[in-house]
Amino acid sequence: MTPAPDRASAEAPASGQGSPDSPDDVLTVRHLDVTAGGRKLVEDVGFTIRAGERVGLIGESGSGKSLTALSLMGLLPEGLRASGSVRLAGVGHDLVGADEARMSRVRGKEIAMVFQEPMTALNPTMRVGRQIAEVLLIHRTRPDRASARAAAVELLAQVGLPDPENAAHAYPHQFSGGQRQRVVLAIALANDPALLVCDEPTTALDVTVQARVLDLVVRGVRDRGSAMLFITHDLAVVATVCERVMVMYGGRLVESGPVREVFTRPRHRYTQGLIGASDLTVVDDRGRLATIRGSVPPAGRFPAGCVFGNRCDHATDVCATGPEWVRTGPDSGYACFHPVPDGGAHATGATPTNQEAGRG
Amino acid sequence: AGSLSAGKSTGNGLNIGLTAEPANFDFTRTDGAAIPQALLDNVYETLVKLDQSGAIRPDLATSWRLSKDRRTYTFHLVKDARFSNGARFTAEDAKFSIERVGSAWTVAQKAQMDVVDSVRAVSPTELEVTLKKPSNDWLYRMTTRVGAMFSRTGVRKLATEPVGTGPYVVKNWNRGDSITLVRRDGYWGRTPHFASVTLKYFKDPTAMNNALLTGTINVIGQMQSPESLYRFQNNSKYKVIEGTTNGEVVLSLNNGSGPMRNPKARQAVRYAIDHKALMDTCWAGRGKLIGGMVPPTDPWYQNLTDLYPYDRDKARKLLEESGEAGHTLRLRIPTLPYATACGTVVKSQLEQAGFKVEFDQLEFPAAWLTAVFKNSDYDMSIIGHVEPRDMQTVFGDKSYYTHYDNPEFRALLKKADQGSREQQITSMRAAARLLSEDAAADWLFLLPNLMVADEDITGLPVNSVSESLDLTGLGRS
Amino acid sequence: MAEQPTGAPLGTGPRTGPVDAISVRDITRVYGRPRTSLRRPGPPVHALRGVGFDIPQGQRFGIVGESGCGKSTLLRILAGLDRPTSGSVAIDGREITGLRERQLTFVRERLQLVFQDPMSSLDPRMRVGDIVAEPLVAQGHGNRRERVAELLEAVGLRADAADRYPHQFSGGQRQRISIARALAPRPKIIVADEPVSALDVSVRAQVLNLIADLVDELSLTLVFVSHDLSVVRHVCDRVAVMHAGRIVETGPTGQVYEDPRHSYTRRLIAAVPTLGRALSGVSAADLNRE
Amino acid sequence: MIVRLVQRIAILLAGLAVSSVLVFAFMAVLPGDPARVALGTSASDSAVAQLRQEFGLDRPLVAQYLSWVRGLVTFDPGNSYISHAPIGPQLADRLQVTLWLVGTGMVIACVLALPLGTLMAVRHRKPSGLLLSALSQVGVAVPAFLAGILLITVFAVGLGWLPANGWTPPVQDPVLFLEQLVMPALSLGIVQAAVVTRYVRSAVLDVLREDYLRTARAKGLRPTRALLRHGLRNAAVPVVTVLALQLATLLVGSVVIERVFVIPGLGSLLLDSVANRDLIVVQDVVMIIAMAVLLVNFLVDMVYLLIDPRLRGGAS
Amino acid sequence: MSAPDIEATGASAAPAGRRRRRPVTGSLLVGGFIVSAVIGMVLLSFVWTPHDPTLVDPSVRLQEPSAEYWFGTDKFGRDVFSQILMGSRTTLFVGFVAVGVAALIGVPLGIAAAMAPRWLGELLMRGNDLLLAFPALLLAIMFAAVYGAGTLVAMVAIGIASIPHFARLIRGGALQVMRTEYVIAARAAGRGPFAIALRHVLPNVSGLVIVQASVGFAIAVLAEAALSFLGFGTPPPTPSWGRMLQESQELLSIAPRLAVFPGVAIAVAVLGFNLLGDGLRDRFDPKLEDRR
Ligand SMILES: Nc1ncnc2c1ncn2[C@@H]1O[C@H](COP(=O)(O)OP(=O)(O)OP(=O)(O)O)[C@@H](O)[C@H]1O
Ligand SMILES: Nc1ncnc2c1ncn2[C@@H]1O[C@H](COP(=O)(O)OP(=O)(O)OP(=O)(O)O)[C@@H](O)[C@H]1O
Ligand SMILES: [Mg+2]
Ligand SMILES: [Mg+2]
Repeated sequence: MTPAPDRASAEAPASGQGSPDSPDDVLTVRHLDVTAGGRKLVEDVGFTIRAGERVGLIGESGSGKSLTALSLMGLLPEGLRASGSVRLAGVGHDLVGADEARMSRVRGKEIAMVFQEPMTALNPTMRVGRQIAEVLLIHRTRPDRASARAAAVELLAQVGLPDPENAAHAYPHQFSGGQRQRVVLAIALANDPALLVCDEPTTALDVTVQARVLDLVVRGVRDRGSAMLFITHDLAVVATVCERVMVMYGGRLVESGPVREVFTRPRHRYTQGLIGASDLTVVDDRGRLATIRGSVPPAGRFPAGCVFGNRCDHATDVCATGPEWVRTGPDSGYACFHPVPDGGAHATGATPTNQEAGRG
Repeated sequence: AGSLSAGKSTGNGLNIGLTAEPANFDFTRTDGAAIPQALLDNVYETLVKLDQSGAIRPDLATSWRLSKDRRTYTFHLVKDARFSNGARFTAEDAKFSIERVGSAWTVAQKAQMDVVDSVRAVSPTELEVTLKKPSNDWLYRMTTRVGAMFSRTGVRKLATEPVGTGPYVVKNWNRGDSITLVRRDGYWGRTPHFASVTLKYFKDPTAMNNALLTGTINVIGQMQSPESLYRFQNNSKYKVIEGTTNGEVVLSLNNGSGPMRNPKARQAVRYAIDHKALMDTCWAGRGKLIGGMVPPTDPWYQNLTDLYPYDRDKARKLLEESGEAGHTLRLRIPTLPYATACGTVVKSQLEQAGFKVEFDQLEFPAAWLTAVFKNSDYDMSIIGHVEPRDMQTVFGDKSYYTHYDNPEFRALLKKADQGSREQQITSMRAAARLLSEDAAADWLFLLPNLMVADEDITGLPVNSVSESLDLTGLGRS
Repeated sequence: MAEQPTGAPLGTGPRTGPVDAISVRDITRVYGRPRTSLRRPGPPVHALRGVGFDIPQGQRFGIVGESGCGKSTLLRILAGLDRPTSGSVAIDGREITGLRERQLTFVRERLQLVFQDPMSSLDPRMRVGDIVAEPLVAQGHGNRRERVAELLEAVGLRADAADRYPHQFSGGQRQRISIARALAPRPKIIVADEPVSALDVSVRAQVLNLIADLVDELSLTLVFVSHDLSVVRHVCDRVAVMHAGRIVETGPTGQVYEDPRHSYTRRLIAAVPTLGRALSGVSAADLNRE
Repeated sequence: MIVRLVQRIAILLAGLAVSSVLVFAFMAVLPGDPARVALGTSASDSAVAQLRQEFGLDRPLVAQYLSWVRGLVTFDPGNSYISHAPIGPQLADRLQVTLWLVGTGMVIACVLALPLGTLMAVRHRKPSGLLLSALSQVGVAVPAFLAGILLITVFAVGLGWLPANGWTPPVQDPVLFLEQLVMPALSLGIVQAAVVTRYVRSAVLDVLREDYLRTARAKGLRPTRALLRHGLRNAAVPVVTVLALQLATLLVGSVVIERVFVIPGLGSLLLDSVANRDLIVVQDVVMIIAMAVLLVNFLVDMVYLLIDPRLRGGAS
Repeated sequence: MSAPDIEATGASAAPAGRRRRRPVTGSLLVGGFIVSAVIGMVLLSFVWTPHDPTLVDPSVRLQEPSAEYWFGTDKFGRDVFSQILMGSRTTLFVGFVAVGVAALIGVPLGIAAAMAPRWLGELLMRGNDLLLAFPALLLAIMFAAVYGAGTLVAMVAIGIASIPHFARLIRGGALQVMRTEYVIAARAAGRGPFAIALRHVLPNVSGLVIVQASVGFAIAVLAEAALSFLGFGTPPPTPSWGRMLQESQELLSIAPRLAVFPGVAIAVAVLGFNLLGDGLRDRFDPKLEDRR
């Protein structure tokens, strides 16, 4: 983890959207909104990822993780619109609102993505070797077909497919799910991207296969010095893979910080509930697991103000207004009026002035 | 409308549009009007032939003589006629042809030769035919298909390779589309104008009109959609010919069973129909109202339309009296343009006179022949009887589908056949009147001979009196 | 696999009751495959190869294993929805293999299923009330409305949920409906196929609590299938580990978890990421290391 | 792959066998005695009986069936009851005509439909896509014969650019052949294009929603290129299916166009033969159509194998 | 009226794109409107037509449109507007018969083929595919030859020819339904195959049935027009749009309106059913479609 310069600044109105770009920042996201019609599905998300850093994004289903990832790629489904700013180091323009021509030069080269469903992410009618070689040829990182092919075989070997020569000749349906996910990973890593986005790459896989794929992902980005945004709903996975974690709920970032800090001393009540519910070893005296009451509302039905307000045991009237982002460290912070008390290491609660600014 | 050179037969060719395509070329074993229409007079010739006025004229026979007892005909034949297979035409061939009708033919018309007792080739050019009894009709029938002259060596493949003495031979048959006839060398008679004639067949009347309008054909042989004549009538590029035919459109009634056995009910039908209006609506007013089974081109024609003038009230009353008002009449119509159109009007008019009519359509020919013709499973139908002089056929035999059974009528026909010419004419008149009075059927109208042709085509017959479309007289001015 | 003989029942603990709730003897299940070569018939799939175990009344029995190892096939056979190629199954001491559909009514009354996918396990065109009442209707029980209301209440839903359609409920609520349906005919055995795998953690905890409560209250026998060892560990007394159609290890949950004897079990347990281990520095590479 | 081929051939042969029995059985119950129709109105019963014997209609049905099948298999279906001409060459001629017509129509349809359908899918939310969509909807709703009548009225009768109807074999007069082919082929083609366009559109729309297309774009392919390189081949399966079905329908469906344009094709042969009760010809035409359809289905199955590697391995 | 936590999980609690009801689309609206209009015409024709549509009146033949005769008269002096109204009956009748035959046989066949053992299902579908070898028009012509030309006969033939399309589609959908866990649950609950077919499979493929039915309607209307054109359709004097079109041909250049009215009526009706089908397809889950 690279030491971060001081990010506290008045121009960070919410969600800890940090300071101006530092030379180390690979990705800077500010005030990212995703809207469908009039509904905000993702609201005011901001974060930075530094070179070589592995950042996790967790949250329950429907919290907006995938939409966040897709807006980085400029691949939002039809009917959804992103606004705000997404800047990638070495790319001269904002990724939000860039036209297809510009985005296509960035995708697959500077920023690559591994999708959740390995069974459908590959073209069923094209040999996998060609599918890998294609990404090299598109960005002209290999001069000709032959060398691209050779590179493809090399990549297949790197992601640990046995007999890469023959594998390059096979069609996707001839592979198992884990093997396919490795092919997808090979495509994503082919051009040594500055940023790799993984959207639940192992959710559909068995644990042993998951372990293998996670290992490959981590090694792949580490070898290339790439940064990674890793999306999952599995807290254990993110703790295993990432250094830093951001917690998302109802389309907003509710907490972020180093993995150890967030998972051992969560501040946001939602993070706390999530950790409690996922720990199956801890039960109360009646043998019951800790739960968060209620369930995730559908998009657009989150309460105004604090999105977690309707499920939070600590909610009060003040939670009907949007909580201010509270910075607790260079990379950490939360948005909650009633955070979990934390040995007083950081200031709790938000000042009234911050609240004013937050509503701007 | 522009015309294309493409379809226009250049030089000495002619394209004629017709409706019904022959099923094959063998009219000795295959029924229907289409084969003689194409072949008779063009490919096959007869000893004698009808002219436009209906008179019998020489053809392969230069002259003939009838014996005193009116039973023996002696024909003198042309000398230099040859068949298209090269064989010379002699009296032996004529004898062969006449005798073959009885032995090899299967179609209904073969009965017309039953009256022949014996045939003798006196010399190569002289033929003697002896009848069992005197018959006026026989010589007339010799002008039709049964009189066609075949080669003794050319009857093996009649269905596909006709051999005759006529000026044309069949060059090509593009089934489903056209038959091409070409003029042959060495024809004994006058050489026809057109070196080749293509008979093109159209199921759809509109398509035929379009073909003429765009120059694909030069002549519409039978106009099936008189309503569209306006497209040609005021156009100097086309000539329209309108005459009469032998085709009586008959509203046939089942005299044998069902409500139409009742003469009053039949009369009611005849009164109920407004023939003028009917012809106006369904055949654009073209045609002729005749009121009987005899077309104007026959010597014993008389106008019988005033026997049953249109009178709806009278029809209603007669229907009441007949006691058949409660019955539903099954009007079974073949799928033919004129029949469908007339059926629509007939149904409407009959219903207005208080009849109950159930209309249904039978596919022509197969279904109609089976249901109506063979099984007599009908009360009324509409069909054009296009054979020449067919009163005897249609009404002279009680087992025929009309099931008209009147001894008096049959006696008159017999008298006509055997008597002198005057007797023939008076008896036929009497028979036709009797038939009409009896309301054995209703005669809707006589199909017109409607032809449309390029303006420069000459020699088109005004009236269609024979079974053939005689191409020999056609020319171009 | 060499470490465990196959075919023999693996349950070795003392029997708790006179009759086992479920007793499985050496079942195999072979699926035919379409042929791909002219000479040889298609390769058969051996989904189960000699599986056997006994589940005493009241036990919570877990089955873990990876995708395709035959768990669902096994459950279908237990429920009398599929027939083993060989071997036998007895429910409450009554043999069910070889019985006709009509003779299986006692299985239908005694054993019910809960499924993984809260989306596809409820007919979208049926009202919740009808869904829950379906086993009652099929088995000809009366007094349905009251029973449905009672059941809905038991799984923590309001009685008026009966008039709504499944799509109007969240995943966790749907899983509750599924459980209510399973409980309708008052079964003694509940067989659950990955009932919480598709749920978010927060909801998962709610549903697991519910299942645990109901099993206790109604003293049910529970067969619980999952690919997630920690869930099984939380829910079950005993666990069987399946691999490639065989049971490779079985024993009390804690013991199997703490002291796995079969190499596959060890690999499986090692590969599971947990928050605790991760925070103590276990990396992805470590998970992958056998 | 081989297994699949053998399977398909077996299915094809079984299909042909069953269809031949069906066709024959159907013909056997057709009312209207061919001999009577041939002999016409008042032929004597003995003449009819004699002709029946000549046609072999008095033999047991099984014998008739077998000799018919033998004729088909040896490509010598014998002579027609009615025209007495050999049926084989006639069928060949008619089939050729219909294949020209239907083939050209299909080509026109594909040339129009493939790009238009793709465009409609890509722009399915833009006005241009909606407009095309609406046009294709209207196109589907117009009966082909109406299109034909309109074309004739305008281009033949009105402007005189093309012959109104008729048919000339290409060897006889290639120019006239083309002139006469244009309008009927267009009438079939345009209406078919409308139908096919809709299927292309929905196939491409389906493909556009596929994950692998998103992967392709994530690689850096522009949307159009991604669709061309990864989408079209996958969209081809449903489109090929529909083309095959349409081809089958058109073999008979073109009978209406044949009527409008006076073209001696297979369809009009069928109509004529039904009307004449030329049973053996009817039987043969129906069988040829059934064979053509089964054959096309067989070929389509083979095309699937080419398009989709997943199908090659037997089961997946 | 209900618990808040249930209320809160409204219609779109389902994951996006899975079983979300889509909004009413333009096609659905327009298609629905046109189809209702056709039905309205049929109902109207039972109580009122301006004139007797089969009454031949030579005195008013070929009248131009007027207050008396809104669409003019044909060559028999029959009122064209009345015929169009009455003709809508044929159109609807045609659709009902064809779709009815196809659905009544095709749907149970498809469901049976999906629920039967694999080999039997395959056999049923092979037999079903064989029907494809006899295209609609071919069957109609053959049926007309046997049973005589008539609307009913023709449409039964069209219906039979449409069976394979129904059966295939429904089987695809039913196979998917059979794979769902609620079917397994129903079996475990003790439901017999018949009850499952009726209570689970049929309701869940009903969307497909409705879509296919509306498309089948359109096909039937077009087929009736084509058959009428060939003379195998509705026999006169029963008014039918197809036959009106055919009859109008000879007068095409002096009375084009005789072709325009029925032509437009056919096109609009077909359009309506197609649009309705499209709209319904959008509303029902399109992914249920079987891809061979
Ligand atoms: N195309 C779309 N149109 C409308 N709403 C959408 C669309 N895609 C997603 N949503 C909604 O946006 C919200 C966030 O979706 P997103 O896919 O980002 O969630 P997620 O956190 O990735 O969840 P999961 O863990 O299930 O993948 C969800 O409530 C979803 O219903
Ligand atoms: N109907 C079937 N026909 C052929 N093979 C089948 C069938 N059902 C299951 N199989 C095969 O049997 C094996 C076991 O399948 P099963 O569904 O029991 O696995 P599982 O352990 O439940 O997997 P998962 O966790 O993915 O549900 C698999 O290899 C599967 O492919
Ligand atoms: Mg997601
Ligand atoms: Mg399973």
